[in-house]
Parts: sequence; C-alpha cells; structure tokens
Amino acid sequence: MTEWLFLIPGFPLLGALINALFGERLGPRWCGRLAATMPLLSSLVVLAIWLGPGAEPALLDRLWTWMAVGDFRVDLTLRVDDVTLVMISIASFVGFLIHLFSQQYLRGDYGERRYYFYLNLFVAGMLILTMANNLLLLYLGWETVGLCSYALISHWYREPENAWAGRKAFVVTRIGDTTLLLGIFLLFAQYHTLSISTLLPLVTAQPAPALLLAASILILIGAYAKSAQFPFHIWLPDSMAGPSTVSALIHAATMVTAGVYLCIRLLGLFAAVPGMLEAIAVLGAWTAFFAASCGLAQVDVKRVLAYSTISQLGYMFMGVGIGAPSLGLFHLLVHACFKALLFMASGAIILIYADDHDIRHMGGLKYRQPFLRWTFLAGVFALAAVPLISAAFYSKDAIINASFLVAGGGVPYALGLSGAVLTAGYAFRLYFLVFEGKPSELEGPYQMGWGMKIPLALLAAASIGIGWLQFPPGWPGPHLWVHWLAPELGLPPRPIGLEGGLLTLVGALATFLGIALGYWAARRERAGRGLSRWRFLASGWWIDGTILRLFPAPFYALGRLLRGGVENLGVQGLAQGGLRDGLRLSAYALARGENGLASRYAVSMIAGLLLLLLLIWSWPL
Amino acid sequence: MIVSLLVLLPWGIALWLSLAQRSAVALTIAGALAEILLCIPLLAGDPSAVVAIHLPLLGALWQLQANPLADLFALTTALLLPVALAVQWRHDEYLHLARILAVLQGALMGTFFANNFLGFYIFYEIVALAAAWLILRSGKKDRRAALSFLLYTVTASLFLLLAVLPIYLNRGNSTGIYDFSWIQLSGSDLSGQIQLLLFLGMLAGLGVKLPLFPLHGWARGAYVQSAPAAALFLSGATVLAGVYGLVHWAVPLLPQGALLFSPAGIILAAIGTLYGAFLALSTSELRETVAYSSVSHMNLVALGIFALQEQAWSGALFLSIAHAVLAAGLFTVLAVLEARGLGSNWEGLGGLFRRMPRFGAWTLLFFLMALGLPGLGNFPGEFLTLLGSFRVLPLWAGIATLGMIVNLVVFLRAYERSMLGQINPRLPAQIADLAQREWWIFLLLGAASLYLGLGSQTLLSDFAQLLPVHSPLLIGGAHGH
Amino acid sequence: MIFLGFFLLVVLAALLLGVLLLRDAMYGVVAVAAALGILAILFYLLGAPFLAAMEILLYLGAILVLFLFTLMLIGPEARAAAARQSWRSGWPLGALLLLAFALALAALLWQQQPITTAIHALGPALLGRALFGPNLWWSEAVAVLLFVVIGAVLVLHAGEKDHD
Amino acid sequence: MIEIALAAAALLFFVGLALILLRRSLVFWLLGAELLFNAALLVALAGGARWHAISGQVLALFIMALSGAALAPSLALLLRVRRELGTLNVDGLRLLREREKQDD
Repeated sequence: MTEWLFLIPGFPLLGALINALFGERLGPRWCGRLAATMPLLSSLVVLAIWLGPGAEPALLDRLWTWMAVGDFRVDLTLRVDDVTLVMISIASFVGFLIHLFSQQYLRGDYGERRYYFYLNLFVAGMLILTMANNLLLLYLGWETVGLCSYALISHWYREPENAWAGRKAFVVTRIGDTTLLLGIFLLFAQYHTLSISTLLPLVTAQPAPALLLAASILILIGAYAKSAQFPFHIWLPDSMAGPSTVSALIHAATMVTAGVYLCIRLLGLFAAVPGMLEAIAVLGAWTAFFAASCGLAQVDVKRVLAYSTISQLGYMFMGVGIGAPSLGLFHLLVHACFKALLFMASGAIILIYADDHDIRHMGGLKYRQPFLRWTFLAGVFALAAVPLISAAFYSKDAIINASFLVAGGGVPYALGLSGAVLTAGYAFRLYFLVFEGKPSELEGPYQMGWGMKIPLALLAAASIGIGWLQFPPGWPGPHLWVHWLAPELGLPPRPIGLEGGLLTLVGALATFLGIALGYWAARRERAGRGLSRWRFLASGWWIDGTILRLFPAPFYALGRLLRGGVENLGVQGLAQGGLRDGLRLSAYALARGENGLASRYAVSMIAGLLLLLLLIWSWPL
Repeated sequence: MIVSLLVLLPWGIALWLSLAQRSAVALTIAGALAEILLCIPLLAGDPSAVVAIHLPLLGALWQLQANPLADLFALTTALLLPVALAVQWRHDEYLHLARILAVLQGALMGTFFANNFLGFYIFYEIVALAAAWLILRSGKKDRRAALSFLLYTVTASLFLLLAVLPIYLNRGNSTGIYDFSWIQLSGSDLSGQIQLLLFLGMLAGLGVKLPLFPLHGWARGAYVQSAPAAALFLSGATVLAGVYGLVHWAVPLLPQGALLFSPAGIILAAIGTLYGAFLALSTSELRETVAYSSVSHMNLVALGIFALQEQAWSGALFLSIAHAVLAAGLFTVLAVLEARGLGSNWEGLGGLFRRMPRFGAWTLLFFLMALGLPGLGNFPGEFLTLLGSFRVLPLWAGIATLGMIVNLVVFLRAYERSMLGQINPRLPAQIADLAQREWWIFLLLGAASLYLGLGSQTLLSDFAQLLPVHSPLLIGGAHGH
Repeated sequence: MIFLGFFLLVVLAALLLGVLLLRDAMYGVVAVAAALGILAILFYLLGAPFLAAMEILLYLGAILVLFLFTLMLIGPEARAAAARQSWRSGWPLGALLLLAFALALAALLWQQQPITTAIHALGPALLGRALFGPNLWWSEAVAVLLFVVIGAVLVLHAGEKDHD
Repeated sequence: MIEIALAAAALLFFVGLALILLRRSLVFWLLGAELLFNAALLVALAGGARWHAISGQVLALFIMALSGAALAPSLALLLRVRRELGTLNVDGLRLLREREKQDD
C-alpha cells in the first residue's frame, strides 16, 4: 500500500501536466473533465486507505532525495497518519466536488483551461503540503498552493483590481512564508534535521528555550499569514476577486486551513515553549470575534463569507491553543464542508443576479430557487451552529466549551462566545437578505445542472450530519472522532455532567440570540439603515487601510531612494563617472606629453626605466 | 586534449566566420553542439592535463586541466550558447553575434580549465574584451555601456593580478620554484592580515564580474543595452567566470584571508542581495528589472561563497548554475518581446496575456523561478545558501532572506504590468503568440528548471565530491557544522 | 693587466667623449668604431675570444660599415645641415647624467671587497655547445628574426622606390 | 679586471644615454643605441667571466644579433626619413601620420 501513496498528489499533478502540455489540443471541455477526474482518482486512493490498512501506524512512502549536503538532508517522503488522512480526504474529495461544480459554473469562461490547470496543481500542492514529513517539503506544498491562490484570485486578470488582489494575497502570505523559512533555519541550526517525526522528540529531549521561542513565533507568523489570522487577514477579503469555486476550495476548505494544520503538526514544538499555546488560544479567539464583527457589516456576499472564514479559522486556532487540537481538526473538517457549500452556493447566487455581489440588491430567492435555498440554509445552520441539527454545534461549540475548562481560558471563552453570537448574526443576516423578503427584479433565470446540484447536496448533507460523529461527552450517540485521534493528538478537556450541560445551553442560547440579531440586522439593512453604514465595521476596523497606508509606501519609497540616491548618484554617477572621468583626465594629461617629440619620449622612457630599476632594487625580498 | 579543443574549437569557428562569412548558422550551431558533446567525456572524468607554452619563471601558460567544478560550469556555458544562438536566430546581427559569442565561449572555457594563474588571467581578460565587444556591437550598440563594462572589468582585474603577484613571490621564495600554477600558488604561508589584503584585491577583480554589490555599476548598461541574446550569455555564462575565480582561485589561494573576510563578505553580499532586489522594484522597464534581479541573485551566490560553509557553498554553486537557466529564460522572454517590436518599457506593455497566452504562461514560469518558488530551479540554491550562511551569521543571512519578499513583489508587479490588466492601447492590433522555435526554447529551459528544482540531488551529489578540492577550509570545517 | 685595463678605459673614455662632442656624424662613426676596437680587446681580456672576434667582425665589419654607407647615401650637405643643429640646450640633463655616472662609478670602486675571480678563457667550442644545446630554440628564434629583418628592410626599400 | 669592464660598461651606458638625450641628429641617436647595446654586452660578459659561465657569452651573442637586427631597419628608416622629410633632426619627426599629399 505505502508505495502507492505518491499517487495521491500524483494524479492531480499529472492532470496539471497534461493540461499544460496538451491542453490546447484537448479543448476546454475535455480539460475540465480530465481535471475533475484526477482528484476523484486521488480520493479513491484515500478511500482505499480508509477501507484498507488505515493510517495507524503512519504510512510512509519515500520517493527520492531532494537535497543532501553534509548533515543537511531532505527526502521527498510522504507520510500519512490519522491527522493527515483527514486533511487529504478533505483536499481530494472536496476538491473533486468543486471540480465537478466548476464544469457548469465556469463553462465558456475565457480562462477555463488555465483555471483547471491551477486547480489541479493546487490540489496536488495541498496534498503534498499535508502529506509532507519534512518541513521543507511542506514548504514546497505551502508555496505551491500560494502560487495557485495567486493565479486563481487573479483569474479574471483583465480587471487590474483582480490582479492586484492576487498579488496582495501572495505578498502577505509570502511574508509569512519567509518567516516560516527563517523558523526552519533556526530549527535546523539547532537540531540538524527538518523531518517532523525526528524533530519533535528532539525538541522535547533537548529544549533550547530562547531559540524555540523565536522559532515558534516565526513559524506561527507563517501559519497566521496563510490562515489569514489577525492582523494578516487583510488579504482574504480581497481574494474574493477570484471565482467563487476558488474561494470555496482555496480560501475556505483547504489552503487557509494549512496554518491550522501546521500548528497541529508542530504542536510539540509550541507546547515546549511556555505560554505559547495560551497566546495562540487568545489570538485565535480574538480573531474569531473580530472577524465575526466585521462580517456583520459587509454588503458583498462573498466578503461576508470571507470574514466568516477568518473567524472560523480563529476558532480552529483557539481549539489548538486550548489543547484540543482534535476538536480544532474536527471543526476544520466541518468548516470545509459547510464553507465550500456556502461559497459555491454564493457563486450560483452571483450568477443569478448577473454578477452583482451586493446583498442589498437581492431578496426572495427562495421562491425561484428552492434547491439553492435549502442547501444554502443547511450551510447557514452549520455556520451559525444551530443546536443538534448542524455539524458546527458539535465542533465549534465544543471548542468554546472546552476553553472554559482550561486554566486562563476565561478570555478565549468570552471572546469565543460573543463571536458565536455575531456569527449566527451575520449568517442569518445573509440568509434573510438573500432568500427572504420580496423577490428582487435583478434576479435572472438560471438552471443549475446536476453537476452543480450533486456537490451542493452532498456538502449540505455533510454540513448537517457530519457532526454526529462526535457527540458531546456524556450524551448518547457515537464518540468516534476524539478517541480515534487520541493516539495522535491526545484527549482534549471536555466539560461533562451538569457543567457540560450548562455550557451547551449557553452556547445554544448564543446561537438563538445571534439569529435574532441577524433578523434585526437584515431588517435594518432593508430599510437602508443597516450596520453596513458603520464604516468602522464595514472597513474591518480600519485595519486593512491602516496597514496599506503604513507598509507598502515606505517599501516603494526605499526602492526609489536607493535607485535615485544610491544607484544613479552614487554607483552610476560617482563611482562609474568618477572612474571614467578620472581615466579621461589622466589620459588628457598624458596625451599632452605625447607631442610627437621623439626626444621627449626618450627622456620619459629613460625616466621610467630608472623608476623600474629603483623599484626592483628596493623590493623587499 | 579535450579541454584544449573546447577552447580552440569556438575560436576556430570565430576565425572561420570572420574570414569566410558563409554558412554561419549551420556552422555555429554545429560547433555549439560539438562543444556540448565534448563536455560529456569530461563529466565522466578526464584528468589529463595539457601543458604547453612553457615559460621559465612563469610556468606553462597553456596549462589546461579538467576538474569537476570546471566541467559543470563548462557544460552550463556550452548549453547556454545554443540557446543564445537560437534566440538570435536569423536576425541581421546573427553573424556578428555568433562570432563574438564563439570567442567569448572559448575564453570562458579557458578560464574554467586554466591551471596556471597567468593563463587564467589572460583568458579572463579576453572574456572581458569579448564581452565589451559584444555589448558594443549588439542591441543598441551603446558605447557608454561597453566602455563602462570594460573600465570596470579591466581596472578591477589589475587588482587581481597585483594581488596574486605577492603570493607568487612568496611561494617562489619559500620553495625556489617560480611558477604560476594552481598547485604551486596554493598553500602560501602569508600572515592572515596580508592574506586579507590580497583577498580583497582578488575579490575586486573577480567580484566585478559577478557583479558584487558596490562593483555592479556596469550591469544595468550591459544587460539593458545589448541584444537579449548577448545579455543572456553575459548574465548566464560570463558571471560564472567570476564565481569560478572566487571558488577555484581566491579562496583556496588565500584561505586565511577568506576566513577573515567572511563576516564582512556576508554582510556586503546580504546588502547587495537586498539592494539589487529593491532596485529591481523601481525600474522604468522590464529589462532593468531583469538586470537588477540578476545582480541580486549573484550577490546571493557571493553570500554563499563568503559563508565558507558546506551547505552555503553547495547552494551558491547550485544557484549559479540555476541562475544561468533563469537568465536564459528571462532574456528569452525579453527577446520574444523585442522580436515583436515591443519595447520593454512599462508604458508600452500591459494586458499582453490576452494576446499571447502561451508566452504569458512561460513568462510566469520564469518569473516564479526568479522569485524562488520551491520546485523550480532557483529554490534549492537559494535555500541552501541562506541555510548555510544562517548557521554562520544568522542576523545577516536572515536579512538576506527578506530579499525573497522583495523579489516576490518585484516579479509579481512586473507580471502585472506587462501581462495582466487591460490591453495597452499602444500595443499593435496583431501580435503573434510564440512561434514553434520559441516555444521549444521555453520548454527546454522550463524542463531544466523543473529538473533542477526537484532533482536537485543529482547536481548536489557532484558538489559533495568537488568541494574539498576547492576549499581545504571546508574540510577543516571553518564554519563547519 | 690592471694597467692595461686602465689604459684601455682611458682611451675608451677619450674616444666616447669625442663621439659626444664631434659635430660631424662621419667623425662620430669613426670614433665609435675605434671604441669598439678597444672593447674587442676588453672582451678578449674577459676570457671571451670568440666574442672579441665577433665584435670586430660584426660590429666593426658589418654594423659600423652600414652606418658609413648610410651616411654616404645621405650625402654631405645633409650631414652638414645636421651638424649645424647638433645639440639641444640640455645641459641640466647632461649634468644629471654626469652625476649619475659619478655615482655609479663610486658605487663600483668603493666596494668592500674587490672581485678577485681569476678569469679563464671560455672558448668557441664551449659556446657552440651552449648555443646548439640548451639554447637551441632561442638560436633558431634569433635566426628567424634576422631573416624577418631582411624582409623588413626590403619592404621599407620597396616603398621608397615607387615614391620617387 | 671585472671592475674595469663594469666601469667601461657604465661609461658606455651613460655616453649612450647622453647621445640620445642631448644630440639632435638621428645618426647620433642610433650610435647611442649601439653604445647602450655594447654596455649590456659588456655586463653580460663580465658576469660570465665572474662565474665562469658560458651563458654570459651566449647572452652577449644574442644581444649582438638583436642589435644588428634592430639597426638594419633603423638605418633603412633613417634613409626614408631623410627622403620624405628632408631632415635628420629628431625634433622634426613629430608628425606621426602621413603628410597631406603635396604635388612637389
């Protein structure tokens, strides 16, 4: 079995390659079909692992040595354990559904072939990222998905804003990538290995506090930039310039969760630094709260979902931080399902409204698109964590409740709970504005084919039902998830008994409070007095604008300064000009001696000869 | 014997082209391919040395011997020449360019294989002259650029010669054998301070070719004003002479000096890396961006060399070979633009992707390579260089690492300005996408880049054997593990 | 022997002074020829009989005769014209040279230890073996050079002819 | 004896220099050059005598041959100069390019 692991990223990679080399001959339709087949094949291989040996003990597939110099060695080794298995299942299967959805969604677009190339490449990159046993190989996948994110955000490159948004996303995440690289340097300098499975025992065996602190901060910045955590979240709302399917796959289900995944993988590293996990929890909860508050004031349907993604990722980090990584991973899975659903549905909505993203122009969609309405509603339920009948109730609320038990968990709990209220608020505000009320006259006719309906239906079912894998402790019903992951991630703190019941009740109340808030917000919005008029919230607490004002300008100014000041004046002017003019002047001076008088030549020749003699005579040898 | 042929064959071709001026295309291509074939037995290992023109007190001037690093660099150079010729295919300047390129290539082979310092120096000067000639006679035929290149290199290489003379005299006095051969010059017992001084002198001569940070003044003119094919060869192959000189001559001859200079060198090169990247950021045209990014990359190579550390050295050598592929790719991009009559000025570009999607895709590939995307050719070199030097001087290596961010902005912006967005109304209505020949060049270079990026070990394992030859320091573990 | 040496030196000095001061080139050439004769004796005394013979044969017999031919080709009126503007006003330079000569002589004579090597004659056989043994390539190179010189002179002469 | 030879060489050398530096006539310049050659010759011979080495004579012979080789074209040039420029004055040779064609 293990020697077939390379097929998992190999299929999409092959698809991308075929597409790049022969795509022109295949034509866009067949490119699309080919591209969709590849993640399906990958997910079949993953399914074979689920059904076959499982991933315990971890499966290893060593391909070849990438680089080896002295004590530095990086093998291309793929590793699948239970955590990885979850991730590759999401990446391949959700990836496949989104490919399938794209067949109709993107038909006739001007960059179809390019789209499928990058989508396949992205799936391959994501699979490599998750299956990497080595930090550098992980970095390879990390950057590949970053590239695909860039290329797909600026997919509709003819609008300069889209290209700009793509660049913004790439640059912000690249800042994180660079710090991640520095963290890798630090770790290697200390432990002489980059293999995760060798590194983590070493970290516990030979702790180096200062270095580990620096390394974990650097790596965490990388994770935050990738996962759009405060204050690196600024790229995600703008990334909505890409097609909705891209937002579904990359900016909701998979790539942005890479940071969370990295934190789960390197939990041993963070745990070795005192106070680090607590900081992660607080920052995660803060991001969850902050982004949810921003989501409440957005008018672009996709920006609502983008802020929602940031917020949900915050919950995942919070889960990791409070020592419940298995719950974080659970929420990652749940979120992948419902957010992919919501994004794809919003893509359909946007098509129906003829590329209008503004939810204030929408309304009453439930009459003409009942299927869309019910699937969307399933996603909204999951996002708002409606008790019992939504998956997030079992994942997100579990994280919030677990944080209550942890020492110093008060702040995360409070932030998380208020975030949950806001979450339900913006989720239902979105739903009410789009689907309820009077039908908008902007609505156009649009028929979803099976290729679009099947993914939506599957994901809607998952958004409702997948939570039943893991009921709260003490409840009747299966408790598969946490115990299954316990060998990898340990058992998280879970509230049980009366305390657990009370916390669950509070969480449920928060959701209902949020639904009420959403209803209220939607009504005010209809009346034209909505929260979107509150610039502070709508602009995301002015953070994006502030950062854009603070950082790029000095950056470019430095470039101009170096060019104008140092290069043009100094290097080109002084150094080069000085050299040239110095030579020219001395040439003139010498040329004055070259007057054609042979006798003077004789004199200077003899003088030179004497000088040479003197030099030889006085040479200290 | 083969090594002599490697030098003489291109020179013979150049001579033939000057005299006969016939069948230039077939002959040059055949010659270029023959050079590649000649390189292959070298890689298999051909240690025989050719010794001729023996002069008393100086040693044999024509003393050519293969060594693993030289073989790799020679092969890289040999592979670049057909690319440069193919890029320039059937342009008016072809004959001219082919002739000078042949001279340049022969001289480069000479610098790689010369086992006698005077021989190396003479070849090195021929390289400088031929390169200046190339700038003067190709592209915009800019005299200032050619002059500036010539001034920089010739002035600087005087220092190189002056710095080696004391080593020669010192060795001659202590052994009684006055000879400029490598084996005779290495192992001098000069004191560290003097070695440092001499190392600086050699660095001036060799660093200017890289070009190292404060000595890079010629680069803009040379890369921007000459024809793309010429700039391709200059930035891809000619710089190798500088790298080779540092690795094969400067460091082994003056190990103590190199060690003393190491921290300053790392700082200098780190500054240079960032400096080049920042300059590439604010340019008025695409060619300038490419030129400065090349400067930035070569400073990174220098960083790796100065670190005197195993991984950094491997990385630097790897990067210098990868940089050849990168330069070929980027300048081919420029050549394609030029062949369609498009300038490289930003004002004349924009939205090209819509007209030339194939071209746009390949351009993106090479831009990605330039910004150090893992999986493509530049990354292993950059990574190893930075990793290795990080273990020596973490702060400055870390600062150099930030150059990756700048590089990203540089190339994404360049891509955005040239390829994406609205079609520039100044563009002609009809622009042909890549021709078959251009597509093949890109495909080969792209495949090379991917191979370097993913199969890096095939090259790196070669370095493992050759490193001890070139730096006794690395065995002693100057900055070892 | 030493006395003979000093005598030769004095005669040489007188002859060279003559070359320096004589106006007419013809006299100058003759004086140089005489000086070369003295030199030939010196060579002999230095143990180089073959070179002494060559000095007479080559320098006196060939080179200086070439000078004389040239002077005759130039003609008397040109010689006279040249003689009229014989020296430039270079007396500081002359004084400097004289000073340098004095210094060199002083450095030579006031040595701590005189050179007391006995001089053996090294004959032509030895020279021939040296010339055609280790120095064969140099000898050949010089031969080629002399051959080239003939060509050079011919070229110079050819150019002269079609000018007339 | 060797000192005397060296002294003679110094004499020859300085007189040769003086001829070149002080005289105006090309003929005397060439004579000066010959004296310089002879000075070198003498030193080579003296060195050979001092160390009983034949190489001094070899060197002297080469110098002799070279001086002859240098002189022959020089004299030919001198004749041409005389014919073209009508003078043997060194200071008259300052035009290093061809004179404009004149009809005379």
